[in-house]
Amino acid sequence: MTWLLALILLPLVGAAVVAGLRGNDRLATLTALGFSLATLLLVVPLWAGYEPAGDRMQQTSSIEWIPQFGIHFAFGIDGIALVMIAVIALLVPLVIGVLGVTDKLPEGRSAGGYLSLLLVQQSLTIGVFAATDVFLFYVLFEVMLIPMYFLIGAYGGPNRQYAAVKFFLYSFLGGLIMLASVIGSYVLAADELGEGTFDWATLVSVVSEAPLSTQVWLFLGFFLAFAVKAPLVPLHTWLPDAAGQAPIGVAVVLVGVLDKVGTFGFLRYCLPMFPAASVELAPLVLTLAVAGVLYGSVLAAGQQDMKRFIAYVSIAHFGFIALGIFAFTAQAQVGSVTYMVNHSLATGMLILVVGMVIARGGSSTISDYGGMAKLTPLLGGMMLLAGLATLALPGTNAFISEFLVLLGAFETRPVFAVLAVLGMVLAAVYVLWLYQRVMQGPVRGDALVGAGGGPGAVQAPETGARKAVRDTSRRELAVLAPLVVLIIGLGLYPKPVVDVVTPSVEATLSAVQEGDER
Amino acid sequence: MPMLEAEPAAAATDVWHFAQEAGVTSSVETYLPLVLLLALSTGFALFSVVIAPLVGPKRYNSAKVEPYECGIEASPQPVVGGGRIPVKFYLTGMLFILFDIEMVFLYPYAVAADSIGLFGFVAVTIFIVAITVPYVYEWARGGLEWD
Amino acid sequence: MTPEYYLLLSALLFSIGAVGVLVRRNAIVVFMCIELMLNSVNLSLVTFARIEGTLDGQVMAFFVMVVAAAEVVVGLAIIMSIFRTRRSASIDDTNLLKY
Amino acid sequence: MFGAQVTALSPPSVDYTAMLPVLIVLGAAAVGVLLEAFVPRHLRWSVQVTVSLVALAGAGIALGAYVPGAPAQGVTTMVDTLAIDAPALFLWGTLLALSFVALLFIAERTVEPGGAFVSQAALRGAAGAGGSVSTREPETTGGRDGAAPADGARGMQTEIFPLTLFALGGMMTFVAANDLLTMFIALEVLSLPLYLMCGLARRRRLLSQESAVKYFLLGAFASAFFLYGLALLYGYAGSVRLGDIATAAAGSDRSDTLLFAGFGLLVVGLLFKGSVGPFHAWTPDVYQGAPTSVTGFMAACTKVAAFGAMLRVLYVGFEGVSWEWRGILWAVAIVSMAVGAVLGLTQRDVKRMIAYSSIAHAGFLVIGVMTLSDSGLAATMFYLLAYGFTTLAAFAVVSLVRDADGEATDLSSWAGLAKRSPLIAGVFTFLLLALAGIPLTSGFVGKFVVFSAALGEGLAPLVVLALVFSAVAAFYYLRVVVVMYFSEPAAGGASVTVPGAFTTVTIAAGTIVTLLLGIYPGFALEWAGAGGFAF
Amino acid sequence: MNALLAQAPEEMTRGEVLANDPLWLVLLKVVLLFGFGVLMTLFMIVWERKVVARMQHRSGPNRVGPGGWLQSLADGIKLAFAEEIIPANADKKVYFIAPVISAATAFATFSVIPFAPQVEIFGHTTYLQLIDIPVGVLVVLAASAIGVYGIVLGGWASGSPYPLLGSLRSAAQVISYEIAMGLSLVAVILYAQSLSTGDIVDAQVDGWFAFLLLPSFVIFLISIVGETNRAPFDLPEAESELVGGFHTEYSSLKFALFFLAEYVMIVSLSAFTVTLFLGGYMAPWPLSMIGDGMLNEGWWPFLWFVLKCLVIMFLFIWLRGTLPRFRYDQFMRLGWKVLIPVNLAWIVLIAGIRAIRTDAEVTTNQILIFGGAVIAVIVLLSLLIPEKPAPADDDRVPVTGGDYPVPPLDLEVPKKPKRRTVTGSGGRSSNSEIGTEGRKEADDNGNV
Repeated sequence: MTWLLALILLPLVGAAVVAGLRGNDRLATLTALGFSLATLLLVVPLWAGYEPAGDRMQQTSSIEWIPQFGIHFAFGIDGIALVMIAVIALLVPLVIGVLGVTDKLPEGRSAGGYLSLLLVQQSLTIGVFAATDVFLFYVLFEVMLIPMYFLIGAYGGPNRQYAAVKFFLYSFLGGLIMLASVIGSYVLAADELGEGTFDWATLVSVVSEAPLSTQVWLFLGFFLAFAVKAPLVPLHTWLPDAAGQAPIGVAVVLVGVLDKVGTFGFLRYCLPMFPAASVELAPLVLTLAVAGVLYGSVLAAGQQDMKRFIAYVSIAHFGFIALGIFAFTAQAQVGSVTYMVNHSLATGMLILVVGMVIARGGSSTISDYGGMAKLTPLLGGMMLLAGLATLALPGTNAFISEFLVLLGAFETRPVFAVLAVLGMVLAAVYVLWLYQRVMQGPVRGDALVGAGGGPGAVQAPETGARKAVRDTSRRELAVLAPLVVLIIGLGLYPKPVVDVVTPSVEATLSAVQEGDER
Repeated sequence: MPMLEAEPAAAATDVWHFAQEAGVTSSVETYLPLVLLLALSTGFALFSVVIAPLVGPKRYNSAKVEPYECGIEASPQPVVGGGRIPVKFYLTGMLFILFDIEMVFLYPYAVAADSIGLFGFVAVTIFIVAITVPYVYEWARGGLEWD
Repeated sequence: MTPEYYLLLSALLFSIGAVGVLVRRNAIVVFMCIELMLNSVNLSLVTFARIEGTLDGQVMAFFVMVVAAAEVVVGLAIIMSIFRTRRSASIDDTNLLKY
Repeated sequence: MFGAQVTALSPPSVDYTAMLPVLIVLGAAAVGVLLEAFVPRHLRWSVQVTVSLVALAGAGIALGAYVPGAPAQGVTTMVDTLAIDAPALFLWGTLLALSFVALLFIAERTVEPGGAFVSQAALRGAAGAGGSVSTREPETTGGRDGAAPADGARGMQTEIFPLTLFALGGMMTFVAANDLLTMFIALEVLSLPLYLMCGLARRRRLLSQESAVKYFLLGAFASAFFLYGLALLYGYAGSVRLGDIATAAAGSDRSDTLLFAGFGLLVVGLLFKGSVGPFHAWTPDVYQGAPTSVTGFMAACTKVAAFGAMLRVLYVGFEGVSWEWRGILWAVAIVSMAVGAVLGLTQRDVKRMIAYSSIAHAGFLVIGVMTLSDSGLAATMFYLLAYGFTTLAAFAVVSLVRDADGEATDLSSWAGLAKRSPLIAGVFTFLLLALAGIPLTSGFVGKFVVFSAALGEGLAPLVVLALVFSAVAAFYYLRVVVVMYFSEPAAGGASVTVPGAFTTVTIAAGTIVTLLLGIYPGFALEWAGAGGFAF
Repeated sequence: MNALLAQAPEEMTRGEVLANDPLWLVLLKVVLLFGFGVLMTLFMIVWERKVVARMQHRSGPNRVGPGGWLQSLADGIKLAFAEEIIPANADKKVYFIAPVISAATAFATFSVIPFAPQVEIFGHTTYLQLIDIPVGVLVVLAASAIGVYGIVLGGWASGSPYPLLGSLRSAAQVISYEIAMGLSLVAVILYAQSLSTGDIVDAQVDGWFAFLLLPSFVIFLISIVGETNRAPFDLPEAESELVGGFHTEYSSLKFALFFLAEYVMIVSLSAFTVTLFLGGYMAPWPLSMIGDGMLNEGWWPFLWFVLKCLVIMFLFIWLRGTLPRFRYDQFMRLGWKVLIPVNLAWIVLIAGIRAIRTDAEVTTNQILIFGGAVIAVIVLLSLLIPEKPAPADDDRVPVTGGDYPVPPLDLEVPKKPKRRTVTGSGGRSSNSEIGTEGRKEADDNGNV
């Protein structure tokens, strides 16, 4: 068994164990944390064993599944998948760590169910990144929805039913349309080879030679699914609802990792399999991407809800990633891939911090807060750091990615790049504005200032009693610490990630060029 | 007499074609005398029905057109007046259909019994047993009890 | 003898039955219309058998009669049962199952 | 004049080994009728259940014993009226397996005390096609919804078992019928018991009877269409054997009007049985009104039978003229999927909802049927197997959710069910996901293989539409999940009855098969793809 | 058929000879048949009354015509001039059509009866038979079945309970016994290998089926009595229960038509019996030996045929004169539980025997084993049949055969009201009673 398979299976085992511990929330949390940390540990040998200069796919394994259709349980990773797997492995223990502190489950819900769903989600997500059989990828891609559906629907905010169903239906419809393309590719390959297969490499070699019109149709199928997943305007509307209603930890996983499956899919499937169509339709995609950047930024400004705000900011960032991918330069794509990692870290942290704010104030409405930094200076600092990372300040990890993307995009698509810059600037403004509204100024807002006030409440001169608000606890700090380290560390020294992903990106890009030239 | 124009279609061993070989012929004209007889008797009957009110006396009396019921209201309402036919009679009808079907199949068998031999006998025995099963069921469940 | 006339008659009867099923509201009458349809088929079958010069069609008519009879039995049983509980055989009265 | 010059007829050859499963089932049905007559009332249930299950198992064993040595091309027997070929054998196996499970479900009598069927049915004696109502036992409880039947302790009506077997025998013949007349007879043999079974519910008598009447009238109407189609095809080809029709269609100077009119009418009858829109009118009503176990049986097995027959008719009889009718089936498939998916959205009753789901699924199946390829054949049959088990288990779950008035099928009373009984809610969610076609369930694999076959035959637009409608339909499946998991339990809502062993087995079997076929479908696909039709 | 003709052109079959009849001959036969039916009816009514009267030590009709033989004709004429009363409740159209159906179909049964072999009529050689078709037997069955419609519709259309019950009973009775009758035909057909009445008669050259197939014959006889609603099976007209049965509300010639139909059916079914079982027109045994079959040629057979018919008809009368009426349940039980199973077993038996005889490939042992098994199964089945089903619960409301509740036996009689209302409907009812009585007298004069 490869490290990879162990990585996929371990969370599943953990989920089963945790599910057995229904009655005891504390024990369940500890067990889940243990499993997730073990999973994280497994990433170390995986990463160490990955040779950037080696084969395209490493750690491969393949078991026959449905022989009639040439379907295998085939897994393997390239650099892109590796970093994404590392991210999810990192985020899940953090998310479990804040359970019960930042993240409060609705009444009557036990932690066991939540945690096991989370672990299942982790396993499936790793599987999606690692699958090298297109059918398997599709299966995991769809199944992945189910734990997320329950995580949102059962543990989310007041409007969770609507959000969960909307999330599910969007993704499901996208997935079904992708299914048509998956089958279409299969049929194409079967006609070509005489025997059907879903092996990714084989499909790439066969399908990429298909005529343009065929490619366009099949491309659209994949693209729609991924565009829903990595919400590109106008298929994004589920994300604000889902992220807004989901528990904080789930929102981190959703925005941080799950949505990256979309952009990952662009890189892994859309480009190599349909190079001609990718180039043909690049303007369309770029338009959508830039529209997403601008639209997300503008909408973010109008949000009154912090979680929805983050969702819109993310939409803008996803536009940015897509821009990098479809700019077809190595720089831009490397930027995009690193951006996927960095966005996960930065936005993940932002969500966690916002979650901590909400946990203290009991409201997610921005106007309910004000001057919070006075009460919780440490938390304010964390929020500032997360915000700066989100807007890609130099020195934080996102900067290098954003820089690469823009640099690469300027080479080929200057107009789009310029527009994207505009959007990014806007988003940066709003992120800081958020910080300002929540943390700066005098202490005010219903969430912080109430009539009653707790034992340690300080009398506010203008309104009422301040509520007792504690600063960041040690546990919260422990959760945020790795993120802080990584954000700053990768901002200063991005080489490890860049080195790992570059060969894979170049392989992708050369495949596109070859395909397009044909 | 008109004959069948078509060729005998299949091999003589085919059950379905055997009667063809047997030379069954008939046509509408064959039935003409029967139609005439029916016409005559129907005509006679119609004539009787029509002539009766013309030749008979007419002494209207409201009591005469009442339903015959010894002077009281008819208690089980007749169907025309909104009453119902007792279920029991439907059941008899259903039973009849069951056995009528049996006859429908036994006749052709009987006609052809000699030519299909033992196989036919076995088949028809199975058939009769199959009919007997529901019959026995009816009997055991009291479906054949009248009171 | 023109077989077409028989076929046309059969088609006509079938149509009458079909229309009857669609427009009549009394279950028994609907049922009778269905029987009419079945029997119009018999006419067709026999006519075709005549055209073919084989007896297949007539044999088939036998089977159809059997089926029709079985349908009568089952149908009457069902209609009777509903008739007993409802005192009506109108389809319009059977309206519990609506969405 | 009969009998003159009659040559001796050679008896038709009968391949008894091949036919044994059908013979066992029908024989057991006849035995069941006799048992009904002679076994004392208190023993009937156990005896009938034993006999029926043993018969099904026996038929299964006979089938299993025959399959390894069966000729690859299949055999036709009984003067070519039955074609026992690979698809027929697969469908027989499917039917036997499904009805074994369904029979367990039907036999359940702990969930509804005394069983789900009236013990003094107005339909009683009609079981034996004779129709007897003992007038000495007037029906006092009939028609009063929810009126506790005084004779509840006396057990359920056990005629349901022979009726089920008769229906099953009809279905098995239906899928193996090599000529249209046999098919028609089989159609009736399978339908008539079903009509009766629909009207046997102990509770909600009016609803049940109403569904029986509707099903009967519409069913008979449809079979009349089938029959007229048969007659016209006979007129066209001079034979009702599917092979002969194909030959005639390939090269005949006869009027194509007969061919196409006949084909159209014939297919209408078949589509009706498969509850394919726009011939689905009966489905929601009957599914809702019939006793749930009967609905389960019907939903699973009738679909198998109807589509099995449709496959045979189209593949064997009308493949040559497919360009003429494909367009029509296109429309039919789209209408069916649209009706099932869209109208299902408005349903508040779980049984009706599953009924609409079945209409949508029928649309998908039509796509499979239309492919006219070997892979399409295998795919459609696999789909039937997968769908049958899923829907059967789903109805079994529905039968467990009850309130004071019996089954609580209204969606509102399912609120918060997951809190009260997480296991059942989980199972039902899984089944719904299978119906929606989520991967790792048999529903997904079924859709996948059908759509693969369809894409292979260039039906891409249809497949895309089907996928869109799948997504639409997923909405109403999800709604049930939402109600079960995310809603607060309603006061006085339904609760889950502890299932008896039989229902437990039904649900377990359905769920396990759904999972198994979702995760490891290879073996079933191999069976389904074992060979084509013999003709 | 063509081939058949080519082989033996000189010998035309019965059907072909009949098909060659010129139209005038057909018309003549039709009229004669019709006349035969009417005459026999008129004759039989008087004959019946006379015979029954003799059995009861009365003299019977003796006023009208010589020896009273024109009594029924006079009754008929009287009926024609009687007032016609149409009940207010009646469904007029059906009420009119019902007797027509009844009468017309009764006559149709004559069409396939062979009265005599080849005869010369005005120089034309023909058979004394209207038509000979391959399914002649079915024509008789069909006609008698359709006749039931007349009865049912007549009773239904009268809009009155007694006729309704009478007609329903009649229908139930006729269809019940039609099965027994039809099944006993199977044996005949099996031996004649044909459904054509002519062939059936021909097949009896070597021996009448009445002897060969005695059980069938007996069952057939019983069945036709039930089929024609005759005593002892005259339940549909049971005066003591149903006033007059299905024709209670009929009067005048419509009533006469029902009456006519009933008697025509008796005559035609007698003729049918003769055809099927008693060798048809063939001379009985000692006579057939005379003069090298001389008595089986020309017009002689017609005489034998009529005589045989009269014997059967006498049987009808005899039964009426001697047997009391069955109770309805007894009657149905006889039909369903005795005649039908016995008939089925009998059919299996003779079919088996014939199959053995014709199929030489099977050894006798095998046949015996199989036959024994079948018989054993039947015997076992019949042993298993419980004589009575479990008794019904006592606390249930007793219901009559018609589902109408009847009061319990221990019902307390309500007290009489103090004053009785004078204005009743007594006058009306007595009027109608008189009317009905009068009619009944007309048809049942000799039996009062």
